[in-house]
Amino acid sequence: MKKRWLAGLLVVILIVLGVVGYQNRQVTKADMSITAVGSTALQPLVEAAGEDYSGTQLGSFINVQGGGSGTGLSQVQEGAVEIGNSDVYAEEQKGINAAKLVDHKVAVVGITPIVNKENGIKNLTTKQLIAIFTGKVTNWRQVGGHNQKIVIINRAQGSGTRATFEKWALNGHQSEPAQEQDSSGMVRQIVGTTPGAISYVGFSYVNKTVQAVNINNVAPTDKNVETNKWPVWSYEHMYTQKNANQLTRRFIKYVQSSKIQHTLVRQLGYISMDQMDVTRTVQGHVRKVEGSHE
Amino acid sequence: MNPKTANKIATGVLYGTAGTIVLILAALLGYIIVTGLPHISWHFLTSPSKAFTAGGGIGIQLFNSFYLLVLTLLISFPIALGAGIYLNEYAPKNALTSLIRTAIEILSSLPSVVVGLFGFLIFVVQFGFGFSILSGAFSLTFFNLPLLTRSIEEALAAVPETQREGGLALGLSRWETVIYIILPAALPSILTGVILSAGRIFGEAAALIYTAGQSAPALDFANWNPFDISSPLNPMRPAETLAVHIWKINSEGIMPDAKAVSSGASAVLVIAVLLFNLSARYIGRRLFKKLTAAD
Amino acid sequence: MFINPTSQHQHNDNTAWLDRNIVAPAATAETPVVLETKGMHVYYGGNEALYEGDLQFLEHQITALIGPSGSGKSTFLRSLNRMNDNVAKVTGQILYRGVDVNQPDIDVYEMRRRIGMVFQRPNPFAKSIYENIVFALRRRGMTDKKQLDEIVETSLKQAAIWEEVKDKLDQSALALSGGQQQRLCIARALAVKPDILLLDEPASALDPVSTSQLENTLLKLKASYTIIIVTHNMQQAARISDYTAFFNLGRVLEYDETSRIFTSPKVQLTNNYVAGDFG
Amino acid sequence: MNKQLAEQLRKRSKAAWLERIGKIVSFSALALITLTVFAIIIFVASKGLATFFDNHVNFWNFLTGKNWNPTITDKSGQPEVGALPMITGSFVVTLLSALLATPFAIGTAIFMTEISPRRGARILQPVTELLVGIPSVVYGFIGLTVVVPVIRTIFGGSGFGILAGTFVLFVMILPTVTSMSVDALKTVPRYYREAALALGATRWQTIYKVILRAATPGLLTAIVFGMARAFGEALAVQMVIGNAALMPSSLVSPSSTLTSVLTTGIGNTVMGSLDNNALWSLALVLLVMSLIFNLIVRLIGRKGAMHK
Repeated sequence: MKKRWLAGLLVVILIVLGVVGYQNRQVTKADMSITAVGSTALQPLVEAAGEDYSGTQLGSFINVQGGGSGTGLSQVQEGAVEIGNSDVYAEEQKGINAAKLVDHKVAVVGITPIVNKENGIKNLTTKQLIAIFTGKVTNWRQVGGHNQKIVIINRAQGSGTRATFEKWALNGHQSEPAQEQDSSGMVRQIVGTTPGAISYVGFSYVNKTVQAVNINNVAPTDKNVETNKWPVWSYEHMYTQKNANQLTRRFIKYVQSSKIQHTLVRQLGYISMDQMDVTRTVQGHVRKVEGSHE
Repeated sequence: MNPKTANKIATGVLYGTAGTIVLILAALLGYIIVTGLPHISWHFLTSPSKAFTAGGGIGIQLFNSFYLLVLTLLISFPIALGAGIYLNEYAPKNALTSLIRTAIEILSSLPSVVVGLFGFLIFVVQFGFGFSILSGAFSLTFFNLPLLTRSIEEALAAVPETQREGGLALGLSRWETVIYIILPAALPSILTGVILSAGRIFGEAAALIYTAGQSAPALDFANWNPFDISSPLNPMRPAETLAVHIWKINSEGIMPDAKAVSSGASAVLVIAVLLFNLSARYIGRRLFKKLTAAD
Repeated sequence: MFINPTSQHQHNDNTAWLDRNIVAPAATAETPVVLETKGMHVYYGGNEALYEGDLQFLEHQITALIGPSGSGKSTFLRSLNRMNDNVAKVTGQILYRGVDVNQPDIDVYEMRRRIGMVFQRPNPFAKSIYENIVFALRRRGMTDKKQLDEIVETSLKQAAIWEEVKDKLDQSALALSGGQQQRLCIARALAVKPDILLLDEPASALDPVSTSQLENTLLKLKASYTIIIVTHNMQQAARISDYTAFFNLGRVLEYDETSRIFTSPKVQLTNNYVAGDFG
Repeated sequence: MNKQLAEQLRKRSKAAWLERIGKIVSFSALALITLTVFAIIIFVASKGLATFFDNHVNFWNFLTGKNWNPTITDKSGQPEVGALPMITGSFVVTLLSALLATPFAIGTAIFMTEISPRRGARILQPVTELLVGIPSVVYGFIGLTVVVPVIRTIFGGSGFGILAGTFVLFVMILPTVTSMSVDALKTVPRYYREAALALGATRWQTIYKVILRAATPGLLTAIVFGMARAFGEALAVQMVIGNAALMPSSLVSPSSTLTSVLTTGIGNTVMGSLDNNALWSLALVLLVMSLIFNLIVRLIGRKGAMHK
């Protein structure tokens, strides 16, 4: 009868699924495949690099997922995944024991304030920026723009971009509670369409729908980040456990190699590690790199 | 007011509300399709997506969506069917049954991101399935079960009790009666329930972000060995679905044609759901006719 | 004259009095007792109980159960093949050819096959006419096509519907008229070769023509089956039954040969009822 | 006593065996669902309660506090985890969208059952089912590109806020409420209608005085169900409400709901940390609310049963 046949098929399929699942579970545990989880901002880069890598190293598989920096760090700490992608230093993330993890910086991202084009603003001083985000200034007229109410759009609490912006552009001041969005794309779209809006995104998200703002007359360019004249930038990190397996180590090395750094990293709008003239520690100490520039 | 006038006015208002709903839907559909249709092409439907350059398609995502849907239904339908049968046919009317019903209802109103995170911790991490279609399918099963169970239970309850008596009086067990008489009679409405839930599965994003993942590795459509990682059939590969793709493009997409891809993908999604719906009505009607009317 | 049924009930709350009016039919070797209830009580929910009395049913006879709405005759009938198992508690003995079937170790499915039932509303399955008849047989493992065809024909003939449907066996049963559907349901019940046929107001949803067709069918079936029928229709009971039991307020007030119930009942209430004074 | 017959009747038949198997199989399916449901509930509860037991947040402060900033501790050393803005936001959008959806849903349901069943079945039923099928991402997307700008031009401000959320939710719960209302109206026996019409009542009088009254419990259930849906909806609302953990000052000021804060924040926090636990506490609030909605539905059902 047809129904019995169907039921049989169903059971068979479920069994096959189970077997496949079990089989591949073994594979995952082996050195063949690793998983990187975390920052959605970093995901495209790691994904593209992973595809490249799998192309050259047949049989190895890099599984890249988003989920947020917090998820990435906590999962790599738990050992559930091999690599945790993060926009922030592990030290800055609550609940993470940074001493247990190894930091691999793979790129630098510059962050710039963006405003709606109708605001009539192209430059702000740090003081003005702080006044805006702490709610002391509420109309663009007060900082030299058009008569337009200021609409602040923040990234979500815990977002790396927000942490960087508050630390380096607002000199550590917290933004007052305001609208929050959990992604750069959304922020850009909202700023682009909402009169009076101000927010901040990574350089790669700036396009013609929004106006990037100079701070203290310094333009948000890669060049200025490289010399730290534009201080609002952060590293993109790939964290691993201390005793990472071979594939993990090789893959991270591959991402840090000049091949990826000079192609993918730049194509995706990041600043490559070797372009930087300075380094910065988690505490914020900036040091010049000797002779790093070619 | 004159009752006759009141009647006229009320009828007019009712026509108005009904018309408004139709209008809302027409506007919604029109908007989605008009903004999305220009971006849909054979190339768009079949080629893989691009991370940061223009011209990406949604081929893999589209396949993933369907595959995930099929797997989820394969897992959730038998369970929901069994539970629906038990609840409607066997469950005693007592406090425990109503507690279970309440619990299932509660699950259905939990935001899907919570279900997704639960699925992540259980399937992805605990069971070691990793970010995979299978993890996604199990999580969607959680998400799908309450509604599906409910709709099956309702479909069964709608079949008159006299049909059950007819079976029982012939010396058949309740189980046989349910399986061979009640179920076929309830099939059209069960089918509607399944298709509606299929639409929901197809459009679900939040529960999948942490389980089936947000990346769509290239697939080799010539490779049908389900054990191979690049095979489309492998249930252990990470699989971004169409809805997740739309979500991702809207949130972090840096490709220059993100907006176009997103509206195109939305249109495809809605058209797919539309097709589900229409086919469900068609099949349901056919089945109903076949089962009840004389030709 | 109208007698308040409630007061009657209270006045005569005494079994001995009742038993005098329940005349056990004369069983012979040709017409033995096939079904018999002893001390049967039905409990709904908590305390609400129906005392249904002790009745005997003879082989190849038609027994009619009559009485006003809510008198418990349907409940009694449905308890006989334990269709009430899920909704009510039935105590006492139900002896089917001497075997008490109201016992937990009895296989209700085999018992119900032998004691079939037809309901008030025609309830054909949403399948073809043919499938309606063979469905239960198939479920019991009969697969031989020839054998099935044969049974379909005999049962449809027995139920006097063969001529009407023989050319459209593969059509949906739901397309038949109400009367045809009900006869199909009888044919369906006959297909599993029952011993006893319980009918719960089978004609109440039918028009007069269908009703008389149905009655003729039952009279023919009497030759090979024992039939117990609940009916609201006095004329029907008088026309087709050999024995009649009169139910009121959950108990059997009188049981005797039909002719006696309708011409010279012992109980005044029975007289009132068959005369159409209440009910 | 007939021995052979007794034996035949006592033998366990295939039907009995099948019945037992069927009962076990279907029961295990239900048990499986129940188990997973309780697993999820316990999981959310344990995580959500950790805020109060492990992190020693005052429960009352959580419910009534107006500042949501788990990374910061206030003067008294307590972390700022006031969920009142989100709870308020959730309730306001839910109530408003239900308020808006109810007349439309019931009106349409009446149209479908009483006025034009044919058109109801042919046009409106597919329409409502299609509305269910549109993914919430798409709803959010349209809300963002259409509803928000419209609200901005009409009411000023940024356009994000409770009003935008209400409109999106209105469309999203409309089909649920409508189809359940249709079911409720269909259960009103036909003779009610016939009796009323036979007494000379107009169609509207019949609907208003008889059918709506008779179907009230069912209609209320439909509305509460719609509210439960609205309460738990995340993605679409999150895209249009603005996600500002502020007490809503007006319908067009950015605010937030439990789900929107939960969905936005959960990826950026670390499992087991206070920030994360606080978000799970929000999920727990959602769970409890959903329980309450359910109890309301049950209560209505019981009341309705009593009247019948």
